[in-house]
Amino acid sequence: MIKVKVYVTLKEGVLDPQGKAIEQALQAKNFQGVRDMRVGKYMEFYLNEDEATDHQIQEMCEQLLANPVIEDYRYETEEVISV
Amino acid sequence: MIKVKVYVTLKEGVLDPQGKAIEQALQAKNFQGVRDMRVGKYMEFYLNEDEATDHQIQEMCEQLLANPVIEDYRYETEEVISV
Amino acid sequence: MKFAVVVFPGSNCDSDMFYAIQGVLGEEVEYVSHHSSDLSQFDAVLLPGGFSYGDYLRSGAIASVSPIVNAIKDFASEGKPVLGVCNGFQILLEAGLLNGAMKRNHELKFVCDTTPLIVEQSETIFTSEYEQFERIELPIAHAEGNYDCDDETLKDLEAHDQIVFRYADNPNGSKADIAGIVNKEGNVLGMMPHPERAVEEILGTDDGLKLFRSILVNWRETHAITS
Amino acid sequence: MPLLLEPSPSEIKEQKLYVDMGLTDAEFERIEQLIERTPNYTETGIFSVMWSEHCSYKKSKPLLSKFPTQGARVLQGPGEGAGIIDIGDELAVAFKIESHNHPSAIEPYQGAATGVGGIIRDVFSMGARPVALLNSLRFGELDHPRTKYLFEEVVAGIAGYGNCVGIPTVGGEIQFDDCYKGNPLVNAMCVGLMKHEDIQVGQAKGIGNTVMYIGSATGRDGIHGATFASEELTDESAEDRPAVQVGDPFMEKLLIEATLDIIKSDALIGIQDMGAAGLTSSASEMASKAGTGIELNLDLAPQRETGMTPYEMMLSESQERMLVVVQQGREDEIKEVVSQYDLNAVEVGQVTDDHRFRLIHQGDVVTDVPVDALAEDAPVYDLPSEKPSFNTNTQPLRIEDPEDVLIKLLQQPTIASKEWVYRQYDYQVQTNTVVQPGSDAAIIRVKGTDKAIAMTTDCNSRYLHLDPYQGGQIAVAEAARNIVCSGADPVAITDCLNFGNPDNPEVFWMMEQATDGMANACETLQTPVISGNVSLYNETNGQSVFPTPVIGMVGLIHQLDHITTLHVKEPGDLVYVIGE
Ligand SMILES: Nc1ncnc2c1ncn2[C@@H]1O[C@H](COP(=O)(O)OP(=O)(O)O)[C@@H](O)[C@H]1O
Repeated sequence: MIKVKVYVTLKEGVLDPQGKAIEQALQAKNFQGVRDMRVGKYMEFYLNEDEATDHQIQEMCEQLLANPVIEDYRYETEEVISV
Repeated sequence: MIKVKVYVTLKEGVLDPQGKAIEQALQAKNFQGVRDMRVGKYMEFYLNEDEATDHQIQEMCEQLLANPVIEDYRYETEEVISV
Repeated sequence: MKFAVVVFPGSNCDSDMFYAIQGVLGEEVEYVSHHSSDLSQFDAVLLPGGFSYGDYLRSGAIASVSPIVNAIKDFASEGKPVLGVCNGFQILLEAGLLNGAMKRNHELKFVCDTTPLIVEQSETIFTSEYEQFERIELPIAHAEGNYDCDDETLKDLEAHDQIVFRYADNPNGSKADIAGIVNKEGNVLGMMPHPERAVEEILGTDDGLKLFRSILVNWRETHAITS
Repeated sequence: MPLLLEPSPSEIKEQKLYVDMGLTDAEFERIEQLIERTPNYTETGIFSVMWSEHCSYKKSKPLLSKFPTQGARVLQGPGEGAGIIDIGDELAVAFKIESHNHPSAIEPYQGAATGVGGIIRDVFSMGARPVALLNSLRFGELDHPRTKYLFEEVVAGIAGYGNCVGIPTVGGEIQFDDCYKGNPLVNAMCVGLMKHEDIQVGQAKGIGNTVMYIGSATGRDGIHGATFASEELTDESAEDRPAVQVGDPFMEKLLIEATLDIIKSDALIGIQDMGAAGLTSSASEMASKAGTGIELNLDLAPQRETGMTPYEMMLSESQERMLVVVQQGREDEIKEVVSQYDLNAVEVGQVTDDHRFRLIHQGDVVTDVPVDALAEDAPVYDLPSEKPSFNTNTQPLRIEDPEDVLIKLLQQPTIASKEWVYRQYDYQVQTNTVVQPGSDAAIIRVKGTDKAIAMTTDCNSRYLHLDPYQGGQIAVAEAARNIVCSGADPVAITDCLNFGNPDNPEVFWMMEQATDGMANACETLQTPVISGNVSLYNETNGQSVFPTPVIGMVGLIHQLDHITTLHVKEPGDLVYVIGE
């Protein structure tokens, strides 16, 4: 089994209203130093060894997990014994 | 500057309708092997060195960034030269 | 009786709530800003629906850490009525005034409709004007109304008769069909359906009016005794 | 310094860099004459957006002038953010429809969401509280996966934005046809309610008055969106898009409340939202309309990103921004009101008497051109038109098994129930919706009166494809029937002219015919056109959409008990057919 972790973030320069609102809320709660908060998605799932090729994972990200018009993605894989 | 990365995931045992929907969508797109998809949040932000204590970051997570009733969180920090 | 309608940035059912109290129930009502920290002049506090802080992060999360929430906690601890509707319910959960959490609707879409509900508890200060197990219809409009809690909490809610409204036809995947719960003391009610949208026949249903009447009747009764 | 990297005026001219920005040789020459020199890079960019079809209507103006725009109830006709009609009791209704077709084709969720955001700003910047949203959508056939994706995301984007700002989405229409496959249409309409005394105009009057900026900071979003809207989509469009605009409905909600609060102040002189061509169009139009000039110091404008050039700032289409003109010396009053909504009002310039549009950046004058040259002097074209040569292949209809055909028709996505869509829209918020989606027209009551407003969007583009003149008439007539059936008097319309490339004489001929037909129907039904929008170049790889002039009509119900709903009421009731 391969565990895949995908991180999807907004492209640089794309407005992140969520990040801004959370940053301001933290600042108001006395965490004044917080800066440049950006919010993204984190996904994890499992694949069989033979399916976990870079090509396959990239296809998944580009077709569904990330929106290439406004988002970037990266991923990590990790072998796990069983689930 | 410290760059903080926070990962928020649903607790084990909490149903994840979004993960399930994405898993099914991937399966329908010919990625049949996908299993146990879980969707969470990924946040990154910057702090000054003196504010980036574990205590501070845990407080942020527990007070706002994660909902302890249904979510777990973990975080990483990383020193960066400047932003 | 004097009601407070708490306004958070992004609240959008605040004026509907205000109108239901002033225009239909005919009672006194005032808006209170999230900046405020004083609710002492009010007899009941209403947290309206909407998208406080855009519902960014999680519905109700950012609002639950604003200054007014401490005042709401104090107000509730005095046993006075607090009603959270929709986003107001989400805020009460995030603030820990009620147990559990909201997840996205099981279909992952916003749902707007008028839906049948069962009044599971007619012996609360919010529902005494309803019959026990009365079937009513109230509007719903939310994307995160899928109530969740662990099994222990659910048992506890049931054991203490805290489940006040259940969906007759679950629209969002909510655990045990829960549409509204009250705290153990019985003075803090959170519900996803919108009673304030159901106060006049012309809007399709006035089944929500009894909820506000209940608050009023109970307040009058206690104040007739004590004063 | 990024500025140094910008091409010089002579490079722009010699290498014809203006062509990529959408200007023709003749237009560039005309600009040189108007400003009496060769424009620099920023100026060329500014002219290119202001002279784009989207902002100048240079190719559609002659057609729009045929529409009747006057009427006993018209308080404000076309030309401002939205048109306004009188509904008595010192109350008025403002409304307008607008397209966001091309952005929605590239990024459907955000494209649709920001389309809704933009039309809402057009309405509340007139001083009206937005009370209803409608839309009109066109997609390809649903059996195509990309179409499904576009459809789901557009609906989600409309819902996401409208629900969050707390304006009920009460109606609309959807048509599926192959001709929209590559170029969906996303038109959004907003209706607002106001007191007569609150009517605002977008004018920069009073020399020395202060120009202030409210709302989101400016980023590099959607640079050149207006030009983009005035070009055909090609396969490369996805790549050559600069950063897409992302909507922030939470910010919009704060802006609505802040704006409706500052209009009560007599320190406020004028107000306009920053829509297409953002800061450029709002500032130059406000000054041009008032017969004044305007000077902006770009260093003062709130910026989300570092190192932005004047070109980028002026062409940015960052959302949720407003420009207001405030009486000199009373800026603090406005700031104070705005700060109650956790927003800032920032001084960015002033009204001048020299009829010029001047921009300062880091101490330099980076733009100095006559303001009318930008806002008024775009060329107007009389385009050639030619009746299409194609033979609309009509066949007599022969139905053998009516029951079977009926069932098949009812299964057509275009005809089937749209509940899947409107269930995602909060159509009840504000507690005025007395007739919900699913009827002929939606109805919003007016609290405090016995009146109500009926509204609908309609257009059957297949009729226009077959006969654009009659099709144009039919679109108006259908809207009027929907309004009448709900118990209302039709009062006025707004329209969104969605067509292909007007430089194609056959397309232009259809535009002429359709607008003639619409104008004729509007005259006959006495429903003047009080606002509207034009969206051209709706083609993909040379394939044009059907002519689709969407009509948004508003009607007045004088007494609540006149409201008529669509559903059958009692068994045994008789059924009549009225008309031919
Ligand atoms: N995009 C939409 N948004 C909101 N409501 C819609 C939309 N499309 C259709 N509806 C609603 O569904 C109902 C039926 O629409 P439609 O099939 O177009 O009927 P009609 O032929 O009467 O215009 C109308 O009440 C309309 O308001």
